[in-house]
Order: sequence, then structure tokens, then C-alpha cells
Amino acid sequence: MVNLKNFRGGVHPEYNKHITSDKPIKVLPAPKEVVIPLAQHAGAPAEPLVKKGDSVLLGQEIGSSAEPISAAVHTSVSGTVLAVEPRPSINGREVLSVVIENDGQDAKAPMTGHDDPIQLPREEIRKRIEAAGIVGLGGAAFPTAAKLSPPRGCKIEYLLINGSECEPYLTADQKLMEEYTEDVVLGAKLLAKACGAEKTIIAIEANKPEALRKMKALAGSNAIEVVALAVKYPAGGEKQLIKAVLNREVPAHGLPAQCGALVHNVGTAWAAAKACRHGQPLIERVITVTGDGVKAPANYLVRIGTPFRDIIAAAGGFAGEPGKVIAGGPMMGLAQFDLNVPIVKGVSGILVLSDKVANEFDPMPCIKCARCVDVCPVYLMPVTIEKYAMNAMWDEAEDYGAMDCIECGCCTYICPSKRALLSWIRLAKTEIVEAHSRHSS
Amino acid sequence: MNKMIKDFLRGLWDEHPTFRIMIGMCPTLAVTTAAINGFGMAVATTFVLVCSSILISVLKKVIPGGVRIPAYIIVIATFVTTVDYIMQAFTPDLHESLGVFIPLIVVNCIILGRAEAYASKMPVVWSAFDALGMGLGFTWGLTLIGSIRELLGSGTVFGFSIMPDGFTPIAILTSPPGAFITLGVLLALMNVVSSKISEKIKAKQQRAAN
Amino acid sequence: MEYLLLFIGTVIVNNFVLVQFLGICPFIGVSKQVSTSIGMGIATTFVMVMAALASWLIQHFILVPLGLEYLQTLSFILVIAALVQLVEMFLHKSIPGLYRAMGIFLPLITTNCAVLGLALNAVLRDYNLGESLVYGFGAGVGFTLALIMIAGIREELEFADIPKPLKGAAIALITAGLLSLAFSGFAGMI
Amino acid sequence: MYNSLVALASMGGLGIILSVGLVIAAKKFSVEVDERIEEIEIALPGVNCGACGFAGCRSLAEAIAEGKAPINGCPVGGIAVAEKIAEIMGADSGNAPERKVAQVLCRGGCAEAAQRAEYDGPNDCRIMNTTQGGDKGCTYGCLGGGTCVEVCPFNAMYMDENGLPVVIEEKCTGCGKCVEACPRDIIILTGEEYGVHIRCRSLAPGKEVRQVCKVGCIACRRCEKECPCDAITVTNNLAEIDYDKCTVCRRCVAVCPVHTIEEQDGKPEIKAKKAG
Amino acid sequence: MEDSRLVLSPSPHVRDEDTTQKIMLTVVAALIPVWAAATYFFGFNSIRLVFVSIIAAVGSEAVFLALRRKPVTVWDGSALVTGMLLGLSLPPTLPTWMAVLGSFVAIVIGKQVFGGLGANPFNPALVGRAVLAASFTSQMTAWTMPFTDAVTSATPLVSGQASYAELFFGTVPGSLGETSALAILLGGVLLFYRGILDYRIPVGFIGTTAILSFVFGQDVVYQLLSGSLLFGAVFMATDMVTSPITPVGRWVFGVGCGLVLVVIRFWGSLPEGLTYSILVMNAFTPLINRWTRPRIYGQVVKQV
Amino acid sequence: MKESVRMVVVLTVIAMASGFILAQVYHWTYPTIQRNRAQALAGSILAVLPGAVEFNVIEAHPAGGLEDDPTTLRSKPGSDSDPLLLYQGLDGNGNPVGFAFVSEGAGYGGIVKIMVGVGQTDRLISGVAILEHAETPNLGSKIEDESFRSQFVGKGIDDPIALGQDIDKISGATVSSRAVAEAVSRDLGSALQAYKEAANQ
Ligand SMILES: Cc1cc2nc3c(=O)[nH]c(=O)nc-3n(C[C@H](O)[C@H](O)[C@H](O)COP(=O)(O)O)c2cc1C
Ligand SMILES: Cc1cc2nc3c(=O)[nH]c(=O)nc-3n(C[C@H](O)[C@H](O)[C@H](O)COP(=O)(O)O)c2cc1C
Ligand SMILES: Cc1cc2nc3c(=O)[nH]c(=O)nc-3n(C[C@H](O)[C@H](O)[C@H](O)COP(=O)(O)O)c2cc1C
Ligand SMILES: Cc1cc2nc3c(=O)[nH]c(=O)nc-3n(C[C@H](O)[C@H](O)[C@H](O)CO)c2cc1C
Ligand code: SF4
Ligand code: SF4
Ligand code: SF4
Ligand code: SF4
Ligand code: FES
Repeated sequence: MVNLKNFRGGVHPEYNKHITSDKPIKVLPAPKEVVIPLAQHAGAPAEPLVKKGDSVLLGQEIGSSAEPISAAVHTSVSGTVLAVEPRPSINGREVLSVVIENDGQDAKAPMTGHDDPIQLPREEIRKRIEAAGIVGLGGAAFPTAAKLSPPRGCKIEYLLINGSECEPYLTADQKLMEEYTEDVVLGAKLLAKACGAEKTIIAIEANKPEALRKMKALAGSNAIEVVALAVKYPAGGEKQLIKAVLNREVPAHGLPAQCGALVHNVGTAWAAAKACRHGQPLIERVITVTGDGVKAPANYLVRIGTPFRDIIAAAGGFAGEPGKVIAGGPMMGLAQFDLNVPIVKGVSGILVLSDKVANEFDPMPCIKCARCVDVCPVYLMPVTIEKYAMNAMWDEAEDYGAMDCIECGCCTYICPSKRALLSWIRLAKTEIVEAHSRHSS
Repeated sequence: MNKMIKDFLRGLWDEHPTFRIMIGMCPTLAVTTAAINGFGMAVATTFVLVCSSILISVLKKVIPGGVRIPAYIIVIATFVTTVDYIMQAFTPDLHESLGVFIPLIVVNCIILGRAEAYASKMPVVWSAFDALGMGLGFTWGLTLIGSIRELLGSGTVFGFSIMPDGFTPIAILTSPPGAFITLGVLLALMNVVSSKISEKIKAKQQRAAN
Repeated sequence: MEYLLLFIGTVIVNNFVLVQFLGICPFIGVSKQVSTSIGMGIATTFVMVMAALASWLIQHFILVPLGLEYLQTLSFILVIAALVQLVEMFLHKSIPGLYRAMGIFLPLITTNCAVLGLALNAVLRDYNLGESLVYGFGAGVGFTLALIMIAGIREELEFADIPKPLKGAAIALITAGLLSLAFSGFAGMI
Repeated sequence: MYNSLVALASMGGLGIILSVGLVIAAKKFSVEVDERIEEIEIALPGVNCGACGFAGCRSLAEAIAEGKAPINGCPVGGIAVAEKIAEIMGADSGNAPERKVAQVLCRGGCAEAAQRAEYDGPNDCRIMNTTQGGDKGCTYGCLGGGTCVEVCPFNAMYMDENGLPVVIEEKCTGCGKCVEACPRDIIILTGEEYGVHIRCRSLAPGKEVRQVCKVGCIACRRCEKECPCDAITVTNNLAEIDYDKCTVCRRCVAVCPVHTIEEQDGKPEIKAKKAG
Repeated sequence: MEDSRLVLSPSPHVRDEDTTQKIMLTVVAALIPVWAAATYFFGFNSIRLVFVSIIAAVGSEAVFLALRRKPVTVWDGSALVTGMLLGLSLPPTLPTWMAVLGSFVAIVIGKQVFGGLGANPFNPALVGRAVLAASFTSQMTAWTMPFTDAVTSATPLVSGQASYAELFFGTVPGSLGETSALAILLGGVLLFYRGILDYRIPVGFIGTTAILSFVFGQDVVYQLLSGSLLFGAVFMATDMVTSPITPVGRWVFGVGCGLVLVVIRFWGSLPEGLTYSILVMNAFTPLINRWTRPRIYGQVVKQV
Repeated sequence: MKESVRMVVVLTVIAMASGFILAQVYHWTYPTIQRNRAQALAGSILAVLPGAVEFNVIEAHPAGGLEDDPTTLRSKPGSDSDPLLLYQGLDGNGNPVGFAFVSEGAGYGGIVKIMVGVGQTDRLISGVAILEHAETPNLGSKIEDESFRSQFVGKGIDDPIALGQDIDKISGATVSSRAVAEAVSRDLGSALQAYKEAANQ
């Protein structure tokens, strides 16, 4: 393990990947009813294109938007629209969603593929990705097509394919790389072509030797470099990845493109490959169902819109009393209270923690141990920002860089006094944004 | 008359120069290594305070607003220098231990403050009473601090041995850090006492109201 | 070298505030924020150097030749007060930027012990003009140092759960005491 | 005697030089300033002791004139000075505005409102609200984290045993800090004499409200019909009261089937005045 | 599956195992070799003073918190550490009541008046020690030879008479905990490996002292091993509450401690300046934090 | 304009009055103050010269000048213009019993000023008195104790005055003790020399 790419800061939580890392991806049958939120990406929500009673075909576009930053939404089953109404979604709010009853036919809408999609012109690749409603599968769910057009004056030198999967427990990206190696590499090439990158690098944490091996075997012949990352959370954070692999820094409040880099998740690459080769829109993804609270942890290929309830049931149901059900990983995931919420494009796993693991601690006074300062991967002073936030001193919090926080949660994880640093920093961020908008209006 | 007594009492507690308004801190900390020093300092200050208040009250009509501060300073400085020389002549030991802090009475905010806030506006007798109240407040404050520091730091009060024979003096109380800390602790105790008192008064008022 | 020792001695060993108890009122009163303390400190240093100069001149050109040493206190305070007021008015009118940063502290400084104490001490110790100026500058820097340090601590204490009776001046005094305790390590050095 | 005369003469000389200097300087360097600052400065003791925490009396005067410091900011001057400053400031600021008091428009505490999850995080309503919308069934009601109590600078609020904030009306100054802080926007400021409040902000349909809260407005419109002065209207599933029209007849209080409407236990004489 | 209410909380959902209490107990563990050495050299006095200091410190903390009607959080172990460190920094013959008074001052004046754990600007144990030194100077400078109760005049720092080996193993007069460099280093290594000790402060502290000792023509090794430098640099300057939180700040702090120590040692009238060097730098800590803010990722120029 | 004139006049008048009054106060108290000082001085001189009942002042300019002491900042003895004052003690019959001089050393809290008495015939120290000091009470201030001061009695110019060997220091107050010891030895030689010269004249 020579020459692992590393960055300053970060933490080493229990990774717990062994629970599912040897479980192959199982295809989960489509549920009887899917709930497809029209806002499951960053940017403007899509407008519904269907109404109650309409019948739809698999992969048919059911929502779209004219806004520049948005993404199309497609149905993941064929059947009848039961309702277009607000439904609970993973962020705890009700979101306008299309509820579709599955007729079990999987009758496909027409899709145009291409046998050797890499031959497609650059603009065409981008268009197909846009039409497929592809958004980043790494978590942020930012519309991929928008990311592929770098802002004027920026040249993308490097495309980094993010296979680090630094979140503990999750193995979806790992299994994807192991089992769909070819698609991922093809996707990487397509994305590289679409953004005009000179060089493509696939970065994988060193704790996934199998994925590394397979990727290296295939990528080598495709002029793609594969690098191993030191095992540390959040190696997969965009800024940390760029720092570790390229030793460059994204300018504060700027875009990666400004330092010549673009980062895409392996799942995004895989989706791009499918969109260009088969014309298939983004209607399914790989997720990990794991944690000590489910009976049979596994990796699944699931349709977008499948309710959590069905997935957990498929994984054998809860083992004992569940404490937390988390959409995503333990570091950045969102705790859920309603199991009817559906899987959306940006969710890479469901983590069920039993009551005892889920226990929070009461915060104690800060002992200024500075561990939070030491682990912050963007070099903030979380303890100071927290202090200002708790005292509603938003200007000072901003001055100390609250807006630069990537919400990785390292500070909160490491704090021996169990302080909820990130919660307060997030609050500061909200208040600062609010103050700015108040100021400008 | 009643109001005059109230004004007089104000300086003794409600607007106590040391424990409430926190002015004249330098002598309060510097000379209270022994009770007698604190007492002497305070008496000197009181003398200057009363005399200058009276004189300024007398002169208030004559002095034009534009030069009032320099004029007051001259008046005060005159009294201070007088006290300085009198003490040097008649209480040389005390003068020795108070040192530079006697001339510094000039800049003690209590005096100029009272002159400005009170003496320059009020009749002579009132000003005198007000000044006396403030001065006595200052006196008991400094004497108390001096006594505590002397008692624990040297085992004596006003030079009389009080502590039992085995007592080891806690020397820090007579040193600069001890001065700050003693005053800080005393201030906190005063706060406790006065909040207890105001609670009592409130309770009494409530009982009266019911 | 001697001047350097005098300077260091005045700044650290015989710190005006922590050891000599001069200028305690502003030390407690204007030390809630570091930024204010810096302005206050610079202004004080300026006034102190000026006071050292003025008092030296008065002492050596008026009081001593005329045998009027007993007018020391009176003449020093009067001249210092008037000079500071002049400077303040001048700044206010002519250099408003500087006035806002520093001038606003000037009146506060006129009537505090540190400045008059400096003038009297300098005369008492029979300093020559150069020594007087170094002494004044050192005293100002020492005052500034103490002020900024306690302000830094007090800003932090704003966030602490201090027992109610101790809030405000009481805790500031205790902090000052511990600061003075820390500096007592330098005692007897020069 | 000779020495005395020298003293007299030299002090006289010093006096002349300084006073002339000051007089000239005062003329030459005079700067236009806010008159009130000047007036306040004169009212202040002028000792520049720094006890107020400002850099001298002038700074305090400026701060008071700009409303950045309280009128009684000078501890040395005491009450007398404060009164004078009040006069100076008052002359400018016109009549004192009507006293406002905070009202909490939610009655659904632990006993009345349903919970949808166990919240386990910082006890701050704003954070609860951004954590999946909090643990409360009703997404409009009070989260019970007590942020309003926390931010009140006058200790005018406390959390009752039922997990709801209570305003101590005598202490409330109407500063509005709590209103600003509450992420659910359920605190409003009203004139202190208003006596009847509809304590619910839920825009959810009655059926849903019933599922999550025993005392939430179900938009049954009975109050609207009952009110003799047309002070209540139900829009968006929520009854709202027009305080200007309300005469505190309290009939709505009686008819509300879920006891959402509550009479404020204000001062009896104000109630009488309003009623009469 | 329907009925159980799920737990809702903001991310992250997992926490590191270390707690404040664990950190404090680790410090206690690291002090055990030091205490053992002290007991070996100074006998019952070591047990007496350390025990009494611990009991007084924890007791004072408990009483103060109870009087404030606050939860009595003595189990967090911080008062235990304070008491232990204070006890170990005392000369072996100090009367018991003075140790009690010192612990009381350390906890009450040094810590609790500022709001308790985490809020104190100055190192409580050192506040206690400094107050004792200023109050009972002769008792606080009365040293004994190890294995005897015979009072000797001076520590090796003053007398200049001890071999390196004696200094390293600790068979010299001095405060209970400071004599054995070996035991201190043992504890330091434990703290370092448990990630509790930030190397910058001791390295900066000891390094500066070494360099300046060399520059001023002193015996470097002797300067490092004699006096309480090692004990202070490992256990006291590193107190997290009273030292800076920024990485650069911790260098500044360490170097500053060394500077002040050397100034007091070589030019001051006190033989040992450790207590004061750390206390002085404690006072600078808020300013150091303010002026050594780390450069934020992606920012080109350092903010001031 | 009238206001300005009034301001000038009033301030001037007040200043003049103040100057005049202070002059009176000064002249009134001056004799007493002088007497106090003289008494204090005489007291300490007589205290260090057993048998003396009065004294003369001798202004001496020792041939080589006094050595400069680099350890202290504030004291600058020995600059040629400053004479060394010697106080010659006389017994009831007017016969000299010895002389005394003032010296100083750097203590813990500041300068320690002492009076040293030397016998007429044996030229040995007959007494030491502390005039001024700012040492820590109960610690450094023990230099005032008779038991400490008396250690110097009987020492001569040829006797070593080494702290810790010849003179027991006050425990915990090395600095203060050293200040006194150094003050004693510092000017002793030049004072003896000066006294001899003065006596020879
Ligand atoms: C703290 C943090 C950790 C992240 N970890 C990962 C990760 O492990 N894998 C990943 O693909 N993206 C991760 N991301 C998201 C990346 O920063 C980045 O948004 C993503 O790789 C971009 O690819 P996409 O647009 O294709 O999703 C993380 C982001 C943050 C803030
Ligand atoms: C001289 C030295 C001192 C160190 N001190 C500490 C320390 O006090 N605490 C710590 O956690 N790591 C310490 N380390 C370890 C490095 O900081 C470690 O390599 C770094 O934490 C690696 O980060 P990662 O594990 O997050 O990749 C030290 C390393 C060296 C060379
Ligand atoms: C608060 C305090 C006051 C001190 N006062 C004196 C003093 O008045 N005189 C003195 O010589 N040393 C004083 N010291 C210095 C120490 O006692 C120092 O250890 C001593 O001079 C040298 O120790 P030793 O005499 O035991 O060799 C003081 C120390 C402190 C902390
Ligand atoms: C590495 C380390 C060193 C410590 N050093 C001290 C110390 O020197 N003095 C002390 O009173 N407490 C010390 N503590 C305990 C604790 O931090 C201290 O009681 C707090 O300052 C109380 O707020 C230390 C703790 C740790 C973890
Ligand atoms: S990690 Fe926790 S205890 Fe340590 S400094 Fe940060 S907030 Fe404070
Ligand atoms: S401050 Fe933000 S970026 Fe830094 S560790 Fe905490 S959550 Fe991560
Ligand atoms: S009223 Fe608002 S701020 Fe107050 S407890 Fe309820 S939700 Fe929180
Ligand atoms: S924050 Fe202001 S408005 Fe709200 S209760 Fe307190 S005083 Fe009243
Ligand atoms: S008494 Fe010294 S500054 Fe106020």
C-alpha cells in the first residue's frame, strides 16, 4: 500500500463495511406502488407531466422543468397514476410526488440507444444524460448535465471518478464497481468526453482491493488512471478528493472547475453509460441496506420510488427494536421517522441502527481539546463557530468560515464532550444565508 | 430634609463608590494592605471630596461652562496638595505608606464625578451631605478591605494581633494579586447580600400588598 | 541597553496595572473587547509619552528653577488635561479617521491615575528626559498589554456559565488577580 | 512671601495660557455634532471614568443618541441623570409607542399534541425544525425546545411543565427577539390590552389536525359565526382574529369545541375597559 | 414495525468512543508512574499530599456545584486531575492544611468561579500552586533529599549539583512529581499514544528552553532535566482547556512558555519559573487563538 | 467673545488663588516636614552608632569616585557630582564614635535602602538599619528583624560578607537578604576611604 493519496483532517470511524461487502447486488422486484417525488435533485423541482388516472410506461418522463438547474423525472414502473399529491419525502417535508400503481408489465417507453456510445458527439452525450434525468448519485443529487458544462473561462483538466465510498457501512459503490466494472469505465469515458477532460482518474479507498483490482485491470487499457486513497472519512468529499489526488484546492466558495477538476460518482458514471448505450433514464440505483437493526443486510438494485418499508421488509425486516432508520450513511445520512418515504436518486443506502447504537450523548462543556479543529477537513475551528452560533453571533460565525463547512460531521464525531457542533454550524449557515437575503432584498 | 438623608445614605450602599460604581479603584487596591492605610486614604479622600464639593457648589455660578472641568481640577488639586502636605507634616508614617496615591486623589473619579453631577448643580449644604455620604461609603469600603487583607495576610487588624498564635499569615493577601482577588470575592459577596436584601424587600412589599 | 532594561522593566516587571495599581478603572471598565482595548491602549500610550514630556519640561524649566515643587500635582494634571483636550479637538476636526479609532478614548485617559502617576513617578525617580520618555512609552505599552490580555479573556468569559454574583466586575477583578499572579513571576527581575 | 507671589504669578500665567489655548482651540476646531449628543454629554457627569463600559462620557452619549445604549447607561450619574437623558431623548422620539407583548399561538403541549418520533439532538427549536421537521406530529405547532425562552433578553419567558413557553407579561418588553427566533413563527406581538387569542397556526385540514393535536384549530367556523363583531375569519383552514375589531366579549371562547381560543389573563381593568 | 417511534437526530449518527471522562482518567493513569516514583523517593509524604489534594479538589468542586444547585459533575474526572497534579507539584514537607487550601483555591478561584470545566482561563492546578507559593514561600521552597526527611537547601536547579543519571531517575530533591524524568516521560508517551497530548506544546516548550539554554551557554541537558520543566511541559502546559486550539497557536504557546521560563530562570529572582511561564501564556491563549486562525481550505491569503 | 474673556479671567483667577494658597500651605507645613525628616534620619544614624547622641554631616568626594553598580537601574551613586554623605556620630562629649552612610541594593520588590554605621576606632560595622524597602511583608520584610541585621555587626572591610556562609539568609527571601548584604559591602570601602580622608583634613 505505497503512496496512498491523503489529505489533512478527517476521522476514522468504525467502517463496518464487512457486513455487506461480500453480498452481491440483488435485484429487488418492483413494488406494487411507487412514489416518485418531483423534487429529488438539487435545483428547481420538476413540473408534473401526468395527472391522476393517466397510464404510464416504464421510463416515461413524468416530470420536467425549464429551469437551467433541474432534472427530468421518469417513472420506474409501468401502470396507472393514482395521485399527484404532496407525500412525505426523505427530508421530512411533504413534496409533490407522482404515485403510480405498478401493473407488473414493465412495458417500456421507447428508448434510443447506441451500440458504441463513445462515438457519439460530445453535445449528444450531454443531451442524452440530461434527457435521462441523471443527477449525481454521490449524495448531492446535483444535475449531472449542468456539471458537465464548465463555466466560461474554466478548462476541465481532470475528471475524477469518485469511488471512495468513505461513508461507513455503505458498500453500494463498491459492489457497483466490482460487478458493473465495464459500465462504470464506459461511463467514465463518456463523462470525460462530455466535459472535455484531458485525463480521467478513478479514486478508490484502499479498503476495496477487489474493486481496485478490477478497475485497474479494465481502466489501464482505456488510458484511465486508478489511484488508491488512504482510508479515512471524508476521503470522498469532493474538495478532499481533489486535494488528495491532485493536491489542488477548490477556491473558497468556488467550483471545482476553477481548479481544473470535475468530480463524479461511480454510480453517476454507470447511469451515464446506461443512458447513452440503452437510452435508459435514471429509474433505478444500487443501494446498501445494512446496520445491526436489519435481519438480512444486503446490496440491492432498486427502482426509484420504492418505499423504505418494502426494502426493509425484503431485507428480512427489523432485528429487534429499531432505533434509527437513516437514509444514507451514519455520517451524513438523514434519520427518518416515516417508513413510507421512497428511495430517491441521491440515496445510496438505508442504515438501520438498533436502539442502543442510536443513543445520543448529553453534551458536556467543551474542554477545548481542539480535536474538532484537528479533524476538520476544510480547516475550520468548529468549536469557535459553535460558540458563536449558540450565542446568535452570526456575523462572527461567518467570519470564522461557517459557510465553508461541508457538513461532513467529523467535528461532531470526534468531540469527546459529545457536543453537537455540526447542528449549530448548520444553524449558523441557515441564519447567515437568511441574513444575506434579507440584506439584499 | 428627608431627601437629603436619602442622598446621604445613597453613597453608603446603593451607589457605593467601590462596590457599586467601581470607581477610585487604584487606591482601593493599592493602599489597602493594612486597615490603617485604607482608613487613612479614605479619610483624606473624604476630606478633599467634602471641601471641594462645598467650594464648587459655592462657585458654581461664577465658573463658565467652557472651563468648568479645568476649574474643578484646580480646586480639587489645591485641596489634595494641602492634604498631602498636612499628612506629610503630621502623619509622616501614614504618608510614607500611601505614597504616590495621595496626589492621585486628584484623579479619583469620585471627586470630579460628584463635583460635576452634584455640586455644580445643588445648593451648598446638599452638596456637602452628598459628598460626605460618598466619602463615608468610600471609608467603610476601604477600611473593610484593608481589615480583611491585614487580618488574613498579616494576622493583625489596625496593627493589633488578633489571630491565634499558630496562625500562619497568608501572604498573598497583602500582595497585588491578593488585592484584586479579595476585592473580586468581596464584590461577589456584596452582590449575594444585596440580592438577598432586595428579595426580602420584595417579599415584604408583596406581603403588604396582599 | 539601560533604556531597553527600563522599558522591559516598566512593561513587564513593574507593569503599571498589574503591579503598581495605576489605571485600574479603565482596566476594568474598557476591557470587555479586544478591539476597543487596542484603541484605548494606543491612545493611552500616546498620552503617556506626551505627559512624560510635558511634566519633565514643567518640572525642569518652571517648578525647580522657581522653587515651586509643591505645585507639581496641580500643574501636571492641569497641563496634561489641557493638552489632551487640545489634541482631542484637533483630531476631531482634522483627522476624523484617527479620532474615531483613538481620539474617543482621550478624554477618558486624562483623568486616570496612570497618566498622573506616571508624571509624578518620573519626577520622583529623577529620570532624565530620555528616561522619562522611555518610561512613559513603556508604561503605555504595559498598560496596553494588560488591557488586551484581560480583554481577550473577558471576551471568552462572555460565553461561560459564570455564577451570577460573580458576573461583571467581580470576575474581571479575579481574572486581573490571576493575571497579576502570573506576572508576579517576573518580580524582582529588574 | 516672595515665593508665594511667584507661585501666584506662575499659576496665573499657566491659567491664562491654558484657558486662552482652550478657548481658541474650541473656536478653531469646533465640529458640528448631533445636538442631542451634546445635551446628553452635558447631562452626564463628564468624569470619563469608563464605568459605563464605553470610552468615556462622550461615547456613551453618542451610543445613547443612536439608541445603542440604554438611557440609564451611566452608573455614576444614577437615576437623576437617567431622567434627564430620558427628557432629552423623549423630546425627540415623540410619544412612547404602545406597549407590545408577546403571545404564543400554540396550545399543543406534551399532553395535547402527538409525537411522530423521538427527537434526540440539541435542544434548540431551530435545529429541531431543520432535523426532518422535528418530532412533533403537527408541523405548525410549538416544538417545545425553548429557543424563545433562551433568546429572551429579559427573562420574560419560561417553559411550563407541559412543554410550552409562557410569557410573563409584566416582564415582556415587546422586543420581539422571540418572534424572530421561533422557527415555527408562532409568536406574535400584540398590544397588551387584547384579550382573546386563537392559539393555533396550523393550516392543515381539520381531519389532519385532529390526528395530531387535541387543541388545534379544525376550522369548524363556529367562532366565525358566533362573533358579533365579525372579528374572526377562517381562511386556509385556520381561524384568525382581527384584534382591532375584537371587543373581548369572549363568546368565541365558549363555543370553540377544541378550546383553541383562549382568554388572556390580562389585567382586570383593561378587560373591563375593553368589554365596556 | 408500525408502532415503534423512530429516533430523529441530526447527523452524524455515530460518535467516537472517547469521552471527557476517559481523557481525564487516562491522564490519571499517565500520572501513576510519576506518583509511584514520588512515593518511592519521598515515602508517606507523597501519599499524604496527593491524596489530600485530590480529596480537597474533588470535595471543593462538589460543594461548589451543589451550592450553585448545578449537577455535581465530579465524575468527569477533571477535578481529580487537578488535585493530583497539584499534589504532585508540592514539596514533600508541605503541611497538610496548606495542600487543602491550595486545592480549594485551585478549584474555586482557578476554575469554578469562571463557570467550571472548560471555562477557566488559567490552569487551576498552577493557580493553586502559585497562590501557595506566594502565601507560604518558605514552606513551598523547603526541599528534602529522597529517602530522607532531611530538609536541604536547594533543588538541583539552584545547587547545580546532580548527575544526569540522578536527574533522569529522580534521586534529587524537588517537588514530588518533578524529580523523575523517566516516570514523566513514561506518562507522556502514554498520553501521546492515546492522542491526548498534542506534541507541539511540549516540543515547542522543551525545544525553546533547550535552544535558549544553549545560546546562553548553559548546560542544556541539565536545564531540561532539572526543575519541573518536564513535568510541566508534559502534564500542565498541555492542559487543553487553557492552551490554544489552533495548530499554529499551540506552537506559539509552547515556544512562548519556553521563552518566559528561560527569562525567569536566567534573569528572574525565582529559581524556577515554570508555574509563571505557563500562567503567563495561559493569559495569552485567547489572543493566540484569535491571531493564529488556520487558513481555511481554498482560501488563498491568510485572514487576520 | 465676552464669554471667552470671562472663561480666561475666571480660570486665571482660580489658578492664581490656588497657587497662592498652596504656597501658604507649603510654608506652613515645611518646617514640620523638615523636622520629621531630620528626626527620622537622626534616629537611624544614632541607631547604628551606639553611644552617639548627635552627628555631623561630612560631604565626601572619595578620590576614586564610587563604583557604578550595574545591577540596579535606579540607583546611580558615584557620579562625580554627587557627594557621598557621611554622618559622623558624636558622643555626649562631642568625641566622634564613628560614622554612618546610606547605601542601597536591589531587592525583590525594589530598591532596599539601608544605613550602615561604622565604629570610630575598630572600623567595624556597628549597626545596620533599613531605611526603605518594598519587600514582601512577612518574607522579605524580615530584613528589618534585629536577628538578621545584627549579623553584620562586627564585620570589617576585610571580612567576607558572603550570603549563606558568613551571613544566614532569611529562608525564602534570598533576594532580599542579598540586597542588604550587597548594600553593606558595596560602599563600605569607599566610605572608609572617604572618612579617612575627611578625618585627615
Ligand atoms: C463529507 C462528504 C463525503 C462524501 N463522500 C462521498 C463518497 O464517499 N462517495 C461519493 O461518491 N461522493 C461523496 N461525496 C460527494 C462528493 O463530494 C461529490 O459531490 C460527488 O462525488 C460528486 O459526484 P456526483 O455529482 O456524481 O454525485 C461526499 C461529500 C461530502 C461533503
Ligand atoms: C511528532 C509527531 C507527533 C504527533 N502527535 C500526534 C498527536 O498528538 N495526536 C495525534 O492524533 N496524532 C499525532 N501524530 C500523528 C499524526 O498526526 C498522524 O500522522 C495524523 O493524525 C495522520 O492523520 P490520519 O490518521 O487522519 O490520516 C503525531 C505525529 C508526529 C510525527
Ligand atoms: C509572592 C512572592 C513573594 C516573594 N517575596 C520575596 C521577597 O520579599 N524577598 C525575596 O528575597 N524573595 C521573595 N520571593 C522569591 C522566592 O521566595 C524565591 O524563591 C527566593 O528568593 C529564593 O528562594 P530561597 O530563598 O529559598 O533560596 C517571593 C516569591 C513570591 C512568589
Ligand atoms: C493533558 C491534560 C493535562 C491537564 N493538565 C491539567 C493541569 O495542569 N492542571 C489542572 O488543573 N488540570 C489539568 N487537566 C484537567 C482539566 O483539563 C482541568 O481540570 C481543566 O482546566 C478544568 O476546567 C489536564 C487535562 C488533560 C487532559
Ligand atoms: S472536539 Fe469538542 S471538546 Fe474538543 S474543542 Fe471541539 S467542541 Fe470542544
Ligand atoms: S466544521 Fe463542517 S467541515 Fe469542519 S469538520 Fe465540522 S462538519 Fe466537517
Ligand atoms: S414557541 Fe417557537 S421557539 Fe418557542 S419553544 Fe415553541 S417552537 Fe420553540
Ligand atoms: S423576547 Fe422580547 S418579546 Fe419575546 S417575551 Fe422576551 S421580552 Fe417579550
Ligand atoms: S482610581 Fe485609578 S484609574 Fe480610577
